[in-house]
Amino acid sequence: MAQMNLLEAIRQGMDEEMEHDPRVFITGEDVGPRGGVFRVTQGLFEKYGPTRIIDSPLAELSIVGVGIGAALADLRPICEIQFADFIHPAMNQIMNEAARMYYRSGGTWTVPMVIRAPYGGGVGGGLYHSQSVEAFFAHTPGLKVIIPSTPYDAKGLIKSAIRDPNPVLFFETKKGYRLIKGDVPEGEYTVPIGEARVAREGSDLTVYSYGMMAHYAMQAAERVSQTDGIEAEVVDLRTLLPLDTKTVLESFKKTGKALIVHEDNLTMGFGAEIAAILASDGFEYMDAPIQRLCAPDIPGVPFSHPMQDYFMLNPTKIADAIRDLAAY
Amino acid sequence: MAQMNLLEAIRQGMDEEMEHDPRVFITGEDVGPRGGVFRVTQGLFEKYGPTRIIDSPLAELSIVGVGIGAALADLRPICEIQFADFIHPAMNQIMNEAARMYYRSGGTWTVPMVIRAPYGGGVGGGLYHSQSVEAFFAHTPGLKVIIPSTPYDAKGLIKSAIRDPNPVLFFETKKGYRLIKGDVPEGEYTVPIGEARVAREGSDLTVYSYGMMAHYAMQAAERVSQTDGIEAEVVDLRTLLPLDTKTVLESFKKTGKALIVHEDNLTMGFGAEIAAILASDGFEYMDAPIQRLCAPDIPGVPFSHPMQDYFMLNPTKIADAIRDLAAY
Amino acid sequence: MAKNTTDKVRNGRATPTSRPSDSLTKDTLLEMYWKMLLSRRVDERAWMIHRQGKIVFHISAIGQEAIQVAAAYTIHLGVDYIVPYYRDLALVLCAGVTPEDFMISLYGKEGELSSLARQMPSHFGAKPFNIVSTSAPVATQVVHAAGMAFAIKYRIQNELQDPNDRTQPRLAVTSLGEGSTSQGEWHEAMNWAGVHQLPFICIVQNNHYAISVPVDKQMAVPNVADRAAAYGVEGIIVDGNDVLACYDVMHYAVQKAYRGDGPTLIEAKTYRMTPHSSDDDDRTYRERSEVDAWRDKDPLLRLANHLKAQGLLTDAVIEGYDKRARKIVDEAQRAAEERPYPPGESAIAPVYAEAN
Amino acid sequence: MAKNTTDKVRNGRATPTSRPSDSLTKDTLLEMYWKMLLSRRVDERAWMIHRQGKIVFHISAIGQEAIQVAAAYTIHLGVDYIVPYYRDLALVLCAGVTPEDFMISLYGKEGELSSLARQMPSHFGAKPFNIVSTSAPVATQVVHAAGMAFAIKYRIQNELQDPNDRTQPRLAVTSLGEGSTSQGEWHEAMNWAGVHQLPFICIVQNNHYAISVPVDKQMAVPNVADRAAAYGVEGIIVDGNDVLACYDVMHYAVQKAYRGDGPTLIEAKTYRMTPHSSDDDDRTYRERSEVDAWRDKDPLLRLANHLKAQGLLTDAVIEGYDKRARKIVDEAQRAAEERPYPPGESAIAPVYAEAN
Ligand SMILES: Cc1ncc(C[n+]2csc(CCOP(=O)(O)OP(=O)(O)O)c2C)c(N)n1
Ligand SMILES: Cc1ncc(C[n+]2csc(CCOP(=O)(O)OP(=O)(O)O)c2C)c(N)n1
Ligand SMILES: [Mg+2]
Ligand SMILES: [Mg+2]
Repeated sequence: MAQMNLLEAIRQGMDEEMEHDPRVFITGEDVGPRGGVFRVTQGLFEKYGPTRIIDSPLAELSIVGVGIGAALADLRPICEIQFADFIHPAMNQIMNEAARMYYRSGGTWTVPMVIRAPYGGGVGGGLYHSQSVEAFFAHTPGLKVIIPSTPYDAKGLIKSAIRDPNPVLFFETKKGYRLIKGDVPEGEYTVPIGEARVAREGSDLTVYSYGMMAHYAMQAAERVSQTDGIEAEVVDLRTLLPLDTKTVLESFKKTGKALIVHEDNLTMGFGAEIAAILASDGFEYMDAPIQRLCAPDIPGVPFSHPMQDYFMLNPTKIADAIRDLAAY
Repeated sequence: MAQMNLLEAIRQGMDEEMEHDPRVFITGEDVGPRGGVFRVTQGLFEKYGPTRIIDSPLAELSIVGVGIGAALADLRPICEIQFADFIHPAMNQIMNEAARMYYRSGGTWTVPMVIRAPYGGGVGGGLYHSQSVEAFFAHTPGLKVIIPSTPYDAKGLIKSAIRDPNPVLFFETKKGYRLIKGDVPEGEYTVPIGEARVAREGSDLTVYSYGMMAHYAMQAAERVSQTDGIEAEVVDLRTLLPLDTKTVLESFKKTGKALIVHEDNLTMGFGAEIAAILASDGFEYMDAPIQRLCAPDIPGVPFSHPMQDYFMLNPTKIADAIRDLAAY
Repeated sequence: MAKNTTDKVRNGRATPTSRPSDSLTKDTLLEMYWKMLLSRRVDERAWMIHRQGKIVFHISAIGQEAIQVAAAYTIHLGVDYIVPYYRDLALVLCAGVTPEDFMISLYGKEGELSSLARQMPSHFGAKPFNIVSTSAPVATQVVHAAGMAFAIKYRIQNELQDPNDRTQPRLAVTSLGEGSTSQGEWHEAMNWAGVHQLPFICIVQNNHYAISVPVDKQMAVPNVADRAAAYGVEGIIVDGNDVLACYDVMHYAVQKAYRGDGPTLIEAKTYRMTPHSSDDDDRTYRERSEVDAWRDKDPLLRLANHLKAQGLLTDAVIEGYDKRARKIVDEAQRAAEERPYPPGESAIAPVYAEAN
Repeated sequence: MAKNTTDKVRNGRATPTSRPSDSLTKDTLLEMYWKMLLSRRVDERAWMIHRQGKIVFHISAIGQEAIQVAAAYTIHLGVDYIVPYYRDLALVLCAGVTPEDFMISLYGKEGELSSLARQMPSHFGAKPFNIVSTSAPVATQVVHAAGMAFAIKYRIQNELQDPNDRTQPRLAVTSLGEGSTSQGEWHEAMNWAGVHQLPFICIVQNNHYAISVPVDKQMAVPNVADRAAAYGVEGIIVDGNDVLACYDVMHYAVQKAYRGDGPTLIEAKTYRMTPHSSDDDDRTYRERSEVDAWRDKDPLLRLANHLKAQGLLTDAVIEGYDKRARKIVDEAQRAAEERPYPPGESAIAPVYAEAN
């Protein structure tokens, strides 16, 4: 098995799907000769040429809207949004069109497309190169929302996303692109959409997370295990929509305590939904207040690094929150 | 005191503010001679003329974006989006620009504007004339989000919104425009933004709601009081962002049981945030699972009336949920 | 690099000397007339049953049938992609939707063709005829049409489709109102069509109003076609109430698309002879005299007069057509009325497609 | 109704016989040269300290200073609304931002002018000079500029402002790159400017690339100015590396706006002499020969040569300027470096303005 980073795993997954299905193509800003600003598509232009790796105009709504049209016409577009922060111009196409097409056409027209975007902070990107936008899409029935936290899952999930007959939002932690490394099998395998992963077993409490924060949550869990003997279960949600409520609840039944961690801001972040589900369906198992450890409710990650550090979560902050909750 | 409907109350509030401040103007599609497709601006064109009541091009992002520019230049725009369903093209301007301007400019540039939009179902509008979109904006720090449920509040809150130095989303239940009537004092008064209202006192449980559903919740509460002797407290949130967590929690401390009702779909609807707050800060008062009674997670209100009726909440469904929760 | 064709904007007919419409047979001409008439009668009935309180909403194609029927008679129906807007009743009726289908959508009855009655009427769509499902936010469909045209070019370039295979879609045609060209969506779609020189036809049905807003509050140019040059797209203006002129320009644009010679914008100048929809009252924003003046230019009347002048049509034949139309519409209405509503629970249908 | 001015597109100078720039005094010309030079030196230093690992990000104006300085010298600085984009370093330095302010933003130090160091560098903004806060999503600012221009017209029409009061803003000027005109935002902003004939100037700095994407993948027309006609806006092309030609067209557009004669789009053809930003490697997408060829057209050199030819500038004076610039930049850098970072907690600042 090859060791690779998150970015390479995503690239390999796309590459395999492009080899296997000539209908799969990639469009977006600078995805061609430039290989994407993060180099996720590097080498694909050389391999597949300008008819399948298409530099788009600087225009997100049409990157997505053209992708929808192509998907309606039975292609399999992968649309790259350069930063999640720039997905907003495409929200009309994503929410009103892609998400609603299947239901509104009585199940006749489908939109098999993937929209990829790097998300998240901690890279000096300030308010507009650090956003987490998953919550908006997780509120939109008809979409699927995926955020992988390991190279293995990233490759397996991007492949599932490309094959899925529905519009899939695929958010990639840019901070983790090169930082997160792991084993990735050569060749064909997929990871199913809609299944959370118990990344670490534990009995004292459950940490729910995804993306970069799931990675940090694992580090924090290991740390408190060593320092305090607290055994935190870590659930990596992987898919936010549709959510794997079964795994979410099963873990809670076991631990009775929940810490939900995301780098998106608190209010109406995805943690709210997890908390709401636990507070209704997990009521009888609740041993402590449901805790959310999230970014503050300010309009973005500040640029200057002390403020950025203050804003961002990290393994230490998560470990502290685990200790507090364990002590409840 | 005059009896008027919700629509007239909003119009009167805008009219008074326009009289009192020459910087206030209205723009949007068909707001001029046509008086708006719902007639909310009827008569204002005749009174203030084409320099203050401005028919815009059919283009929501620029209705909002031009409004932002005008607000930056110290005017007080009221931007009408014809249906909340059509606000999506403007999401980039609202979320990335209006919401973030104050913080990103170190508190120097302000965006004193109001974006009004009719929302909600039950009027035969199908998927695209029935949407509830408040959850998206409630996740966006820097915005204020208001949904009044009575004519009194509507007038008082639209006036506060126009005077507020921040961007305010003001959602109006189109179903309630003419249906909801109430007393409205002549002349000057305001209702503060950020304060929920205990619409009905009760001790058995709390119903949290807003807009049309708050109106229905009141009817349901009266009904179960008469039929079952259940005394439900009804909290009309009025402002979703910033949320009046104090009032939300105080009621819960009293009743220990919460039913959250909105016509937006369940997953990641605003009810999730209320539930999450109760499940953390209200943990020790919890006497029952936190209940959410919301629309199903499908991409919109279906057109055909049996399906619409099935989809929509009403006082009967709310009353049933109240009984179930009271019996827990 | 695309050509800038502002100066080529055509008024009326594409090729004044020999016109494609010259070779239309009598049968075809009468069929086109029949389609326009049928659409009109279906549409009028919708207004009537709305007034009777039997349905809650109708939005009309009356006055705009000519360009729609012309489009239908120039493309490969059922094969080429059609991405319509809410006024395209005549177009979709040509493409395979039946009056009964439409009536069922007005009543929101079970099994409704476009959406199983989930959508409001006139949100057209029919997968079997390659008519894409329509939403309400204006201009979004133009981007889809660009994407579908892109898919055609993609398949040809990547050798997934033979460019001359007539069983495959060879163009995407879409329409929208002039007001909707103010949307950023339209700009971006046109730009893609231009940059990639796609087999794409954008029909702008310029009826001079966006609900109440007249075109001069919408844009600072006299013609939408003037905007096409900004995208390297050819823009053509046509009298949208002259079905033969419409046929000529559509024929030109379609053949051009089939040849791989790029996109066309066709601005059909026309008029909405009814209020915007059954919810509208157009007396608040337009003079009756203006409406009356346009009544004289009614495309249906005009074609009738033309065909009569050519000796191809008589009042007796028209009467026969009207009778036939009435029968069809009566039956359609009856069938729709007799049909059950979908059960309430059917609202809860799959939101996601299953992999197959 | 606005005029359609495709045919009026100007190449180079607005009025070939008598040029506004002819009446620029020696002092002003030297000042303009100085501003371009200072911006260049500040910019070069930014690249240097980035290479030294002292800062994490820089995005450059190098090569594009001419149109920016021309804009600054034709509008009423500090009063008219400036709605810049991230390459407008030379413009904002003219408008009141100091090299030290900019250096502080590069380092993200306490009290940073535009955002208190919350935003990345080059996200300009300065309320005291009426420079609007810049975000990153491209083209959004063009809509704001249209709104600010609309506010001017509104105040005049509603008698809240005397049109001749020079203490009040009389126009809004904005800029963006050519690639950003692909956005729907730009379309809608231009349309408002056209429909309302606003005192609005949109400067398109066409440097031929949007990061790696060349202009012919961005649009199917050779000039962005060709797109202006679609909005009833006058479009003017100018050699963006010739500061005097830029001055002429800007002067024309500004005076026109002041007179209430409507909006102008100015396309300044120029070149980005550096990679897109410090994160970019432009060798993946453009030939070195192309970059080198544009180096000969460097606007700073060109102005120097022109002024020397006119006998207004000598190498000695240039050397003096350079020395002065170096000192200013050194001091700015030192001041920025010595300044503390904002405390982490200052991230948590008010999100809402208080009523006053
Ligand atoms: C994005 C969006 N905004 C607003 C509306 C409401 N609306 C429906 S039709 C219409 C006017 C459309 O005018 P035009 O494009 O000229 O088409 P016409 O109806 O005249 O054929 C408006 C404003 C909408 N459907 N979508
Ligand atoms: C909406 C949006 N999408 C993508 C980006 C990322 N991005 C930043 S600059 C840029 C290229 C801009 O090109 P152009 O408009 O020509 O301006 P230039 O940088 O060449 O001056 C891109 C794609 C962005 N900032 N905003
Ligand atoms: Mg129209
Ligand atoms: Mg550029």
